[in-house]
Amino acid sequence: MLDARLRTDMYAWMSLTRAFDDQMVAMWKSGRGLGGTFSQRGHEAISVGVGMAMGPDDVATPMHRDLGTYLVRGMTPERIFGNLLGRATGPSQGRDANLHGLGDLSLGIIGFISHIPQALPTALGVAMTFRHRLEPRVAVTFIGDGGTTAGAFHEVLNMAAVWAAPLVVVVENNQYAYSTPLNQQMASADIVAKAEAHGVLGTRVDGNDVEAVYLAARDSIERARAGGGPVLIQADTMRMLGHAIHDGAEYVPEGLLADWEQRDPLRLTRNRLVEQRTATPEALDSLDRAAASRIQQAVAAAEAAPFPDGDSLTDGVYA
Amino acid sequence: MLDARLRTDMYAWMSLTRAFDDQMVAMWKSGRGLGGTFSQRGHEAISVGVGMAMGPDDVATPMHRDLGTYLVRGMTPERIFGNLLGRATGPSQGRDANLHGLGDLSLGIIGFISHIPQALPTALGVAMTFRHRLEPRVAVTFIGDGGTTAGAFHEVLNMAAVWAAPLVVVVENNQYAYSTPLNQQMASADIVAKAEAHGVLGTRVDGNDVEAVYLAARDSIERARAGGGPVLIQADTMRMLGHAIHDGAEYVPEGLLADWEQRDPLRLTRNRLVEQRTATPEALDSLDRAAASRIQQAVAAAEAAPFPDGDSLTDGVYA
Amino acid sequence: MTGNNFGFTDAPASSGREITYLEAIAESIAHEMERDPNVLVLGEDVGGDFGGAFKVTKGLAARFGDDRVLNTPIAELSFTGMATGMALMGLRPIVEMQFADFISTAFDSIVQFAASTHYRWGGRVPWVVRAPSDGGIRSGPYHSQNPEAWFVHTPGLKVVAPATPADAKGLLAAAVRDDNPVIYFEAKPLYRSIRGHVPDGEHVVPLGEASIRRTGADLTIITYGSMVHESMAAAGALESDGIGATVVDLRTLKPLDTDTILDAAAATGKVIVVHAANRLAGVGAEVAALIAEHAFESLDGPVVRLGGADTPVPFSPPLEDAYRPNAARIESAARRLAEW
Amino acid sequence: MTGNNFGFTDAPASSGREITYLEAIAESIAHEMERDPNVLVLGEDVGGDFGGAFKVTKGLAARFGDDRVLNTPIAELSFTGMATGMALMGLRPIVEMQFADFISTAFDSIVQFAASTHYRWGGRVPWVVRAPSDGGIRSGPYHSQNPEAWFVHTPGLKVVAPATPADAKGLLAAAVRDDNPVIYFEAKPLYRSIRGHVPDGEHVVPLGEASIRRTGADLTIITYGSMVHESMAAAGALESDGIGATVVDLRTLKPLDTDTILDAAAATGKVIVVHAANRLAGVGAEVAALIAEHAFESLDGPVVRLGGADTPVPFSPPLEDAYRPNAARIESAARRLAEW
Ligand SMILES: Cc1ncc(C[n+]2csc(CCOP(=O)(O)OP(=O)(O)O)c2C)c(N)n1
Ligand SMILES: Cc1ncc(C[n+]2csc(CCOP(=O)(O)OP(=O)(O)O)c2C)c(N)n1
Ligand SMILES: [Mg+2]
Ligand SMILES: [Mg+2]
Repeated sequence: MLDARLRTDMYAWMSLTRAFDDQMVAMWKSGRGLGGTFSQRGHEAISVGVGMAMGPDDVATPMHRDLGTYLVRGMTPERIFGNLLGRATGPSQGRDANLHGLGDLSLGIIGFISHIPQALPTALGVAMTFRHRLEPRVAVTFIGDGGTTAGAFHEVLNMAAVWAAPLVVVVENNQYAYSTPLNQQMASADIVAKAEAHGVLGTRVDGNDVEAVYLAARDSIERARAGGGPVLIQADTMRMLGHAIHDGAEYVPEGLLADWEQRDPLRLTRNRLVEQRTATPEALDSLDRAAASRIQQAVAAAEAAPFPDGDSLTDGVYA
Repeated sequence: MLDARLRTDMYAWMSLTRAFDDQMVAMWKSGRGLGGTFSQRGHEAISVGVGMAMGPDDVATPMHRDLGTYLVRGMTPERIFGNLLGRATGPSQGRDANLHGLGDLSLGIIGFISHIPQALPTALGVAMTFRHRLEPRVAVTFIGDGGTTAGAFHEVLNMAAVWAAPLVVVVENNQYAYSTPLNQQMASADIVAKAEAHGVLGTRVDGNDVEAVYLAARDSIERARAGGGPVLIQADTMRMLGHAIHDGAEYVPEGLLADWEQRDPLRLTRNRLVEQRTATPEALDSLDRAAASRIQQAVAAAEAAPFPDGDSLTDGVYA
Repeated sequence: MTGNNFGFTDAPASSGREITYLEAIAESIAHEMERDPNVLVLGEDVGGDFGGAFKVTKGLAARFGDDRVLNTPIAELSFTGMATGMALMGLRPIVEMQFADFISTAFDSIVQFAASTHYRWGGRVPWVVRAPSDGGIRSGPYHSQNPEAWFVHTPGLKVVAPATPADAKGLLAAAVRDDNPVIYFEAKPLYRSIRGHVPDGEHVVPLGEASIRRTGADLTIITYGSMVHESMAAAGALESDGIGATVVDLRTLKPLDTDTILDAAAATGKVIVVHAANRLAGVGAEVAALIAEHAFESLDGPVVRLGGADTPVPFSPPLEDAYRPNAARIESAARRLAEW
Repeated sequence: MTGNNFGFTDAPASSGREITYLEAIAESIAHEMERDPNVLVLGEDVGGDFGGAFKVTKGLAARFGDDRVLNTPIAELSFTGMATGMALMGLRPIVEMQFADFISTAFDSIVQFAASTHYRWGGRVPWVVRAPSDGGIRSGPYHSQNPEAWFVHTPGLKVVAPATPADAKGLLAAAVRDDNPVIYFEAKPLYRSIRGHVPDGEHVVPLGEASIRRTGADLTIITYGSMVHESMAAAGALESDGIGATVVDLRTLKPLDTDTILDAAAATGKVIVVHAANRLAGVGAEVAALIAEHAFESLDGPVVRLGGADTPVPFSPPLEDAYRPNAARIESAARRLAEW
């Protein structure tokens, strides 16, 4: 069994991710936001589990539901809220929107690009750089079920296999791409088989079980690090709120949500930690409270932060 | 066993294809050509076998090594040489080059587009039109081994599977994409497995055996026609000359070519027809002579045909 | 026209109802689907009860069947190519890009294949790609783009960009009926902010004809899309100071209505070209260059261009506001030019 | 300079050897790889003994190892995106498009990601995409394109188009060393037809600086790439009739050297802009529009543009010859303008 401290940490990061999301959703619903944003609910175990399995020198290209990965890798909630609110203090300095453009190479994070799935080729390039330099580092990239129907997903798996690139691809299968259910996206939801057809090792994991995700990610990353070539992890979960903040997701059957709600990643982890006496409910409650207050503090700081100056419009187009 | 007449016809079309190719290669090597062109040697069994398996109302999107398909579907050698030589009498009227732009919808042929593998989405659209109109017709598309590493190959297989489109995809695996051997293109050359991972039925066939190709194509087309959904046929062969006319293909090991030469599609068919007493060597020789003179006649006509007028430059940009 | 209304109408008030720009698009699609069984709609999330990211296609699946309102996977390159195959077979697909920004994903299939097919061998490609474009609504670099210049430069395409509900309806009808690939740029900021009189039933605005939205003797503002409204506002403000401005709404960007452009330029001798897209090598450069070559003798001042900055479209309000032309900037450029 | 030689040199004859345009590119790549271990080459068929469709990279794999000369599968979108990932990590990839025509396949990865990354969050993308472009050699619509305008319009990119061997070497060196994504358009028709003096060893031509190839008092021809040579030939012919022409070779198309453009326009008051790419909404439109706005007062005649027709590049000789500007057409346009 994994170290107790590590397991409690996983809960703590998930709690912070959830607290961020709850706060963000509430703010945006009440008009305190700017533009749109994407709820993270349902993806906490994946983004935190993978984020924690990565080494400090590994590099991630997270997607729009990987808030946990940003947080685990050290991007502060202040900065992320700063980005969401268009402030000069966000990693994009107000230039990019919501969870896009949260790049910070000093944290090993490449900012998200909207065009699906452009993050994958980028991650392959990162991995190939490590291979080229003989550095024991791994690139970890994230993609939705919807992203796997875009051609670049296959182009990248194929090239990664040819070159045995140290690349781990995490597929966050949350049953929907916007309003489109899995069965309208693909005839076969066995994405592991698609990876294997390219010669990429594939493994499937319960995306709501943070420990399972962590273990799958850790093993995959270590394999890639050791020169074993690329791995794809299919992590199944459910997108619990709409596609984006404006989306009521009326197209999702209520029963489906109710079923998945039973398997909420935070609840699952909490129950397990308590059952296995790794943590008391009180200790976990106190983590939740700490997370909530951390987020309050971040929002306050972000809301107090300045907007960028219009005069800076053309700065930074070129390096 | 297939009808004797049909089997002899296959030889005849392959012989015509070979005669065309020999003539074309000789002309271009001696400076009697215009621009570049692509040798067909090694692909005769595939292009002819598939072409003959198609029904009159089916539609093909051939690639640059499918001369046999054009011929079988009724595009005259005069017109094709006209295209190659930039004459007003080619299907593109001198606008498109070599084997590009040989489109004629009255023959069920969509002109080739260079950008790999753009023919596939087009063929999917053709297939979806047939499905939409409940017409018992099939779209047949062709792609090289190299084309399978481009993302659209997968996008199309995936969508074709979702919609059970009446689409047959013929993969002409000739071991090379230009100078790049198969093992530098992909870690797994089992393209059937890639199709199956998308939920597309796949089958593999000896691409130098015209009867085997014909049977695989016939069965696949009938299955698709009957509403059984898309099928991929992997036909293995060898590109016997260079990638294009200017390419000496020094990068291909000589032994490899010598091995495949033993399995030359025309020789294979001739030997079989003679062994099985379906045709005499003399009868086949006379087919070869007829093919050669047919091609001579076509070249003469094409060389006598006019170039387009420069004043027509901007005609036909819009329908 | 009410709402963000600058006092101009497309259609006599008697001939239709006041509806939004978005409603006009939706109505036109439905009308074309009703009229011609070959017309169908495809794209991400367009089907079912959902009806697309902006709900433009809402209700169509129930009305015309799932077979004519096809939800696609995320694969712009291939589903646009699929539309080309359908069009070659005689269907008339209307393809929705979820945002115009994603049209670059389908680029090959548009600029290389659809655009060139008729020239290369005579195949007709009667499709329409609908591209919800433009910014000003805090959507950031990936949901605010105006990429029309890429397509105007590409031989074989047609490009339209309606500014009013009536044109939105009429240009879409013309685009669907045209036998060539047409890219139809919708201005997202106008979707619900603009209402206008739109004729009931059949309404077709021919491709290739600009519209003169108002006339004035002192200078000409040539524009399209959302900037038509900013230009009209600017023209109104100028008028109160005695500066008369003609406003030309290009409506079709390819083929350009060069006659109207050159006549309007010659009539006033002073021209401002405005669009929301990046000014640098934008469509306005072509318009300005046309004038500089073919109306040179009539020019009484420099041909001024206003457009987006040469940056990605930024998200934060102070940046996006600095990025984008608006009525005030058009007005001040016009005052400077008028004094020339 | 010999071969297709119009009597101008880049470098003093003493300072180098005469080599072809293609050799100059190859030499520059090797020089940069020698100088900086972060420079590597990737693309279809670039590796091994083969060395690419045009043999530009021939010999590099043997010299620098397969690890620095990477053969890719046919997947422009993703291998260009891969280059962006590499560049973000500090490598300096040089990506070869087999033909410039296929750059549209990589479009998303260039215009959406590589181009915007620095602006969006500060990541540096120091790559070069080499794009063998241009026609006139009977290669048809898919192997003759000049797609530079798409990229000049896109914020965040740099675009260069050398016309001479010395510039081919020097601009490639500058492009590799630049911290931004640079698209380097090679003119295929110049590969082996043009020879010129090229400095040995280190030779860098700064990005953003046009070159005045000759001066004359009567008119200015602004051009780039293969059309520099046609323009020089035209200028030579004009001179024998007493018409003096300045020829400006832009060299860098983004960022444009506006000072040189405007100064040259102002000096002669008459300007012709020429390129092989489709004239409509091409780079020449931007140049003409710049002049019409910022050099208006100096103009003594219309700003004339010559460029490709608004058609795909046709294959057959009579059509391609009608499509393409050449020295004779430049000369006759210049005569008309001179008489204005
Ligand atoms: C190329 C492209 N097309 C369309 C979109 C618009 N879009 C944004 S997210 C999304 C759905 C993505 O689904 P999935 O990959 O399953 O991720 P999820 O949102 O479910 O986490 C779409 C269609 C896009 N970002 N990129
Ligand atoms: C998108 C794209 N990139 C590059 C090319 C240039 N090209 C033409 S054919 C070819 C090799 C194709 O290999 P394959 O698909 O195996 O077909 P083959 O020529 O072997 O029959 C290449 C790289 C192209 N046509 N399209
Ligand atoms: Mg999803
Ligand atoms: Mg091949």
